[in-house]
Amino acid sequence: MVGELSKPHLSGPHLNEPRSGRPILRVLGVKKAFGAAQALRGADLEVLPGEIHALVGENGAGKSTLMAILGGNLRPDSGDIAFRGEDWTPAGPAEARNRGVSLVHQELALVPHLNVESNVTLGNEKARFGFARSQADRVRAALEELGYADLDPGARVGSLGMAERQIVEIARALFHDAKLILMDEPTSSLPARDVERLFAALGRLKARGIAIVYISHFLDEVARVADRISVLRDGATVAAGLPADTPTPDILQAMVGRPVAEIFPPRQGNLGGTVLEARGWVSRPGAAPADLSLRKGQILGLAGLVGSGRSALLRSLYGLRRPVAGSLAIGGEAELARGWTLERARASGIGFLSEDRKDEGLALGLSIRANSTLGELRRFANAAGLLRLDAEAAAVETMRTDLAMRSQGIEQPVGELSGGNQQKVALGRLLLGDATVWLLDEPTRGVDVGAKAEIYRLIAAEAAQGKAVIWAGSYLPELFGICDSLAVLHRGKLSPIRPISAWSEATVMAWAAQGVHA
Amino acid sequence: AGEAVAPGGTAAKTRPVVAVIPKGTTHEFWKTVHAGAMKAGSEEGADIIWQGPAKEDDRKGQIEVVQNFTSRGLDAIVLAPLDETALARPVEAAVKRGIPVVIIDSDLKSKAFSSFVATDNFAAGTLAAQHMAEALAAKGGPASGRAAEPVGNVLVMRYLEGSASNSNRENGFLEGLKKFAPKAVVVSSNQYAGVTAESALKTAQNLLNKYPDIAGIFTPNGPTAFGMLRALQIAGRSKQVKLIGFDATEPLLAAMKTGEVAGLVVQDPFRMGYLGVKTALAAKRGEKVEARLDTGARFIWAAEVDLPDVQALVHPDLKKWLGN
Amino acid sequence: MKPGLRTLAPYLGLAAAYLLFSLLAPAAFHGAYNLKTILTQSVIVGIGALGMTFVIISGGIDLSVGSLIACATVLLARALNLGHEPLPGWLPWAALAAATGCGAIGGVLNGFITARFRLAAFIVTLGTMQIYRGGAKWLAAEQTVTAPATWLNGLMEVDAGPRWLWIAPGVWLLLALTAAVAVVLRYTVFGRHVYALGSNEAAARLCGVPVALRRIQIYALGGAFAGIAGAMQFANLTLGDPTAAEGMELDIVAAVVIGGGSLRGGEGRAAGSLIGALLMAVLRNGCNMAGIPNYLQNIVVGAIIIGAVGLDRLGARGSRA
Amino acid sequence: MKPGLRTLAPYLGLAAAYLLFSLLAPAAFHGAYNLKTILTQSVIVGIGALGMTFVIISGGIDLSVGSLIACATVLLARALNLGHEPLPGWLPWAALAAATGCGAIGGVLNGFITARFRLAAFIVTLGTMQIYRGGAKWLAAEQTVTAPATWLNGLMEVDAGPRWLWIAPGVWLLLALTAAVAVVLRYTVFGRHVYALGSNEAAARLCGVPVALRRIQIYALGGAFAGIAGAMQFANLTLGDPTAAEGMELDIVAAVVIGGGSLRGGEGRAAGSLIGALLMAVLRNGCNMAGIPNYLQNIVVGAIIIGAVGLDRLGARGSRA
Ligand SMILES: Nc1ncnc2c1ncn2[C@@H]1O[C@H](COP(=O)(O)OP(=O)(O)OP(=O)(O)O)[C@@H](O)[C@H]1O
Ligand SMILES: Nc1ncnc2c1ncn2[C@@H]1O[C@H](COP(=O)(O)OP(=O)(O)OP(=O)(O)O)[C@@H](O)[C@H]1O
Ligand SMILES: [Mg+2]
Ligand SMILES: [Mg+2]
Repeated sequence: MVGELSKPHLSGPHLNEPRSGRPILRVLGVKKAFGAAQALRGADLEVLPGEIHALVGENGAGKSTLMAILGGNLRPDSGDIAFRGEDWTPAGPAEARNRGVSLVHQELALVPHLNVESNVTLGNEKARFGFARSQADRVRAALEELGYADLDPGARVGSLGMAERQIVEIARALFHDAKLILMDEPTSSLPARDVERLFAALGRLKARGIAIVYISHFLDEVARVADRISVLRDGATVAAGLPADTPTPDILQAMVGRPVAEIFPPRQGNLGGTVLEARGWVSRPGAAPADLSLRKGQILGLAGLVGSGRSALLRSLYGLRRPVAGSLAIGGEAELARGWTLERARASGIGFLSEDRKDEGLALGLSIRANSTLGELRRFANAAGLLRLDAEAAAVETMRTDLAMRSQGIEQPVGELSGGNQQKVALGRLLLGDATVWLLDEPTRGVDVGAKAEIYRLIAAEAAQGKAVIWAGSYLPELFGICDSLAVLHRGKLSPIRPISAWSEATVMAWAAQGVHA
Repeated sequence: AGEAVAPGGTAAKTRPVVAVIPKGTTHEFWKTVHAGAMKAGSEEGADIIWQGPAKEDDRKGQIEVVQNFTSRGLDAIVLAPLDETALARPVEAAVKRGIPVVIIDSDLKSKAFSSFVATDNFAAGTLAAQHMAEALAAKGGPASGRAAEPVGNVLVMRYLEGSASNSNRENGFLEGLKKFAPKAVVVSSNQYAGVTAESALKTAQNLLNKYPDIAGIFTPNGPTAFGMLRALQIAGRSKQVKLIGFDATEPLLAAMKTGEVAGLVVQDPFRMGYLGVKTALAAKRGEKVEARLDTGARFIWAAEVDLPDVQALVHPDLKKWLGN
Repeated sequence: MKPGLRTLAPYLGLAAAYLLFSLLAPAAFHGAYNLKTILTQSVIVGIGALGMTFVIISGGIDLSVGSLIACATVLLARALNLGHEPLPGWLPWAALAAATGCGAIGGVLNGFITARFRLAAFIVTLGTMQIYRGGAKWLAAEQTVTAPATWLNGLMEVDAGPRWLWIAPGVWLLLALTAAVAVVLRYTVFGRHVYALGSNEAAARLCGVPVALRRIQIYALGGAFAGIAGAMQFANLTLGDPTAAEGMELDIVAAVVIGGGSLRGGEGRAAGSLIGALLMAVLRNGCNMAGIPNYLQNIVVGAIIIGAVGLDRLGARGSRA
Repeated sequence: MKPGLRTLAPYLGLAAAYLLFSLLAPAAFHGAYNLKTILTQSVIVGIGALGMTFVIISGGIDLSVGSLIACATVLLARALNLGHEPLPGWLPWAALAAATGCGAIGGVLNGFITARFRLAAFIVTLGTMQIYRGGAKWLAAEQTVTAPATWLNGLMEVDAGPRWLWIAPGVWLLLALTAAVAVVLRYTVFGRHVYALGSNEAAARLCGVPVALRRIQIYALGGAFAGIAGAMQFANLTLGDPTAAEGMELDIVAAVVIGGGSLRGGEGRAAGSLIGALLMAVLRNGCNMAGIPNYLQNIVVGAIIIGAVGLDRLGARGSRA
């Protein structure tokens, strides 16, 4: 339901307060093309000092491209940009930052081998005779300001978690005295608790009069933190500076260009026989033994905080990591955890979608075709072992149309697609395969609302045809909307599986946080 | 330096063109061969093309150079083969295409070539052994009257696995030593110095550290001898050990003057180049040529280095023939 | 990335080099006999480069090929020495198989260490390069190994075979192998896996590609091609040479890269690698023909290596900032 | 990754090799004089490796160092020949500066091509390796170049200097340079940028690190160190040799990697590279001392290269499974 999505699932104070004054940033009619692809065809944006301005739009609408232009990474083909009343044509990201505009990247721009302090000061070190002078105090001050006083400036960034890395990036902006911070999907890989801390940090920034452009696919978040909202569609601004309390359906309509009625497809609850049954399954050292069973046609949600072991559970079921103990029965045949390998899992009809699209999910340099059939090449090989390229192309083409993938044909390298479309390629791989059990790890990460609806519909349809699905996710409204049963992990301890109707957001959060029923 | 004279050109049609292919282009020995070849060329009115393998000491590279000149269709080829077997077929292919080939410096296992112009390496090695025996005797006993029995530890540092000319010298030396100095002890003869003077230096240093008591050392060519010389100098033992080297390179001659090199076996590279080209052109004209021409090897003691005939041998007038 | 220009670059480079030397070198340069000579001279590097193409597409590198080539020449010579005159007819074939097998075994070891301990291929094969070189010297008892004459010696003769053969048998072999590699890369499951491994190993593993096995197969294949190249080197030298092909690994890698292979993995073509090897043979031949001194040859070869790879960069500027 | 074990690995390897040869080789092996010899023999590779440390940490590689070393020896010899006897006192210094400068200029070219055209360092320096080798031959007129004797000749003598010097001046230089590199890497802005470039170049660029300039500086530094190594090479042989140090680039890279450098960039230590160079010198010396035949030396060196890098992998198993 639309209503469900717009209902804020996070508690806390509203940050929205009306702001006024002369705009700090004014963007007018910006255009940008990549070869034949017109990424921006007239983007406008007006940001006031001290406001949080949300920028929303479908995958591929051009949000990241616009940010890259503002941050000095790309140069626009045409259009006017003014920052603090002056023409804005930074020569590069360094100049942009020195003049007060900092970009917090969707793909974080951090140097894992160096420590926090070096990362924050990178490119702006203070030196005497070439020797770097410690600026730990200023770095610590910036971290404190963001509510992360506990983060050690001497810690190696490679050893930090996602949330802390995000904070390091923002601290870098603060360190450089930014007047405008551009944040590209800062929460897409953060768990709820860290989102809260981030919002608190945003509140502090705002109080200092710093303006923030905030990109997110979570409209409820947007409603909570943003003062105003602009909507991009197909590279053009279709709604500029809507007030924060614009009803969600209106925003959705602006984004998609048509009214979005139903997001979650109706689910009918006729389940088949058990296809997968795990007993005493310990996916990683220290986790409690878990019992798990999955039936034909079932979509089982898996909730939990970050590090609770959802990925570890799915990965061990898929044979990607060696489980510690337990036994697994698939189609009646029992296997001990020790001998469970990826090859067996695949042979038993298990398919897997990784949460890490870039590093593990897709081969970005290869074409859509090569990526989507990689797991099932034997299906397209003849007796002599040669590939039937025509049959393959036809299958991939069908899949592409089914998923409404935006690309220039099936030979385009996946790396050139927008995030959401990349996710569709990863899903398409499962569609082309013949797995009967799907293990999905955050399948809608970074996917826009319209595409999300597509994915919900698609997976529900597959389940209706007898697939069994485990869906690990962090976004509760989504789990409530799509799953018919749910289990929650707390530090490797799995709750009993219950029908979705037996859970509420409160009971889920309680188990996730404490490992007990409230 | 090693450059062609008027390649191609229409006017060159009448002048015969001879390719001279050394083993490498960066040693004085080969420069002297080049000079000899140029002298013969100017006497005969022929153009000389001087071209070595792209990588020094690379058999395949040298085969390709021979093939390329065969393909170009020259009047004659003078070749110092890097390998006695490997170069046989390319030479035969050249002869088959009507290009006479003269082999210089090192032998080739083939009957196709017209003549072999070189030092007898085994004999040269034996020559070195004979003088090593004298040096050891002089060292051990009274300098005058009947020489004392040649005794002491002798070291042979070899050059490179599979180099025929050098292993002939090494083996000639080892055989000769058995004959001339049966009491001398060869402490090591299984270590290879490698192609460069640098690798020879390292191996030599390590060997010297292992054997503190050595009376005589034989090394089979210029770079190897020089690496050994440097190692002796660095260890401060250059005056205690009788070093006998091979080939008259500048640094070795200089060390003879200071007495750090006891003696050298000197070949006559100038004559090799000269006779090589002369013979090749004679073969081209269809004249009968000798199958084997020995250019001779001479042993020079350190004290003899300034003699005029020695100077003429080791310092031929390169400038005159090579320019610059 | 503009696949068009990147694919064309090596062909353009080859054409340019050929034209250049047609002007510089004497007329004999573009005679049929010299063409055959150039083709013959590209066989060893070419066959090595075909094997290396698999390795480089899969994101690896194999510095040990030069040593494996040396091993193969020595083993082949040793094998031929096992028979007594008159040599049985199967012996040359067995020796050929031994050379290829020896390369393949060396490759298996490379692949095994790389895959099993997840070490950088550069460093593993830098190590095995020394080890195999030592092995070749040991096999050869630190000597070159002569062998009785067989038809193997004729494989690399510019025009030894019957008239209808037109070019050396080794050149035909090179062409056949190029076609085979092109087919394997494009039309087989294995070929797809090679590209997938090079583009994103983790993703390949996730899709059920048996990563370790494939790596071993890929290096084995690379080694087997080195073995065949070694057999050609033997035919060239007619002896087993433990110091053969020192430094040739770099020529071979250069041929693949000139031909469009990317050291980051995921890119490479069989035909490209062939062209790369040809380009280098043309350069060397042309320099000899034109009487260009050694030092200039070095400089020209170096410039071409950089130029061929740089060419396509000038076209496709500033991709994803 | 366990930094502890990775940092210790080269030291353990060195200790193990030393112990091994103390058993195998004659007593002379662990005498003071032989120790000094080993130290002296590690100077050239060691200095080259220090420069290479910058390059490898920054995610690059420089295959042209061997050729640059050759260039430097030749240029130094040529420079010394410019003076007339008695040589002016400043001439050796000027010659030294010329050698270093010549290396640095070669490095600048490497860095410029790599950074400007965004080409893989492997392929660029594979090309310049040929170009500089050609340059060295040209400078030397394809000859070794003798030079008048100066104090430079004493730099690599095991105990030529005054007694208080104890070891060869070249060894002191190596140690001083190691300390200097360690300080630069750890305490300077430049050092941080070197790590940043190798760890995540895109991030460094976004943060305003002048990436292209830094690359050029890094390769220039690598080249300058090669130039100094060339001067030491000259001191060793007392002549300029255009064929010097062929293949040494691989030894130098091996030293850095044995010492903890990662070819993926972001990792490497000055002291580690020094230890790597020492380890290789110990191996060579020990093998010679123990009378181990050449082929076994090759095999041992190869095994050690793989072993040193493999050691830490055995400790830190299965990261992301
Ligand atoms: N370097 C590039 N080359 C070619 N096309 C590009 C490039 N960068 C972006 N595009 C295209 O431009 C369009 C806009 O991409 P952009 O990344 O700005 O979308 P987005 O709104 O950030 O989407 P998402 O929500 O998925 O992150 C897409 O169609 C994308 O494929
Ligand atoms: N007890 C533990 N043993 C081993 N690894 C652990 C443990 N606790 C956390 N981790 C590590 O924490 C990280 C997150 O764990 P995992 O991916 O299983 O959690 P998740 O619930 O899926 O989190 P996410 O929301 O990021 O998907 C993993 O890298 C995991 O290896
Ligand atoms: Mg985006
Ligand atoms: Mg997870």
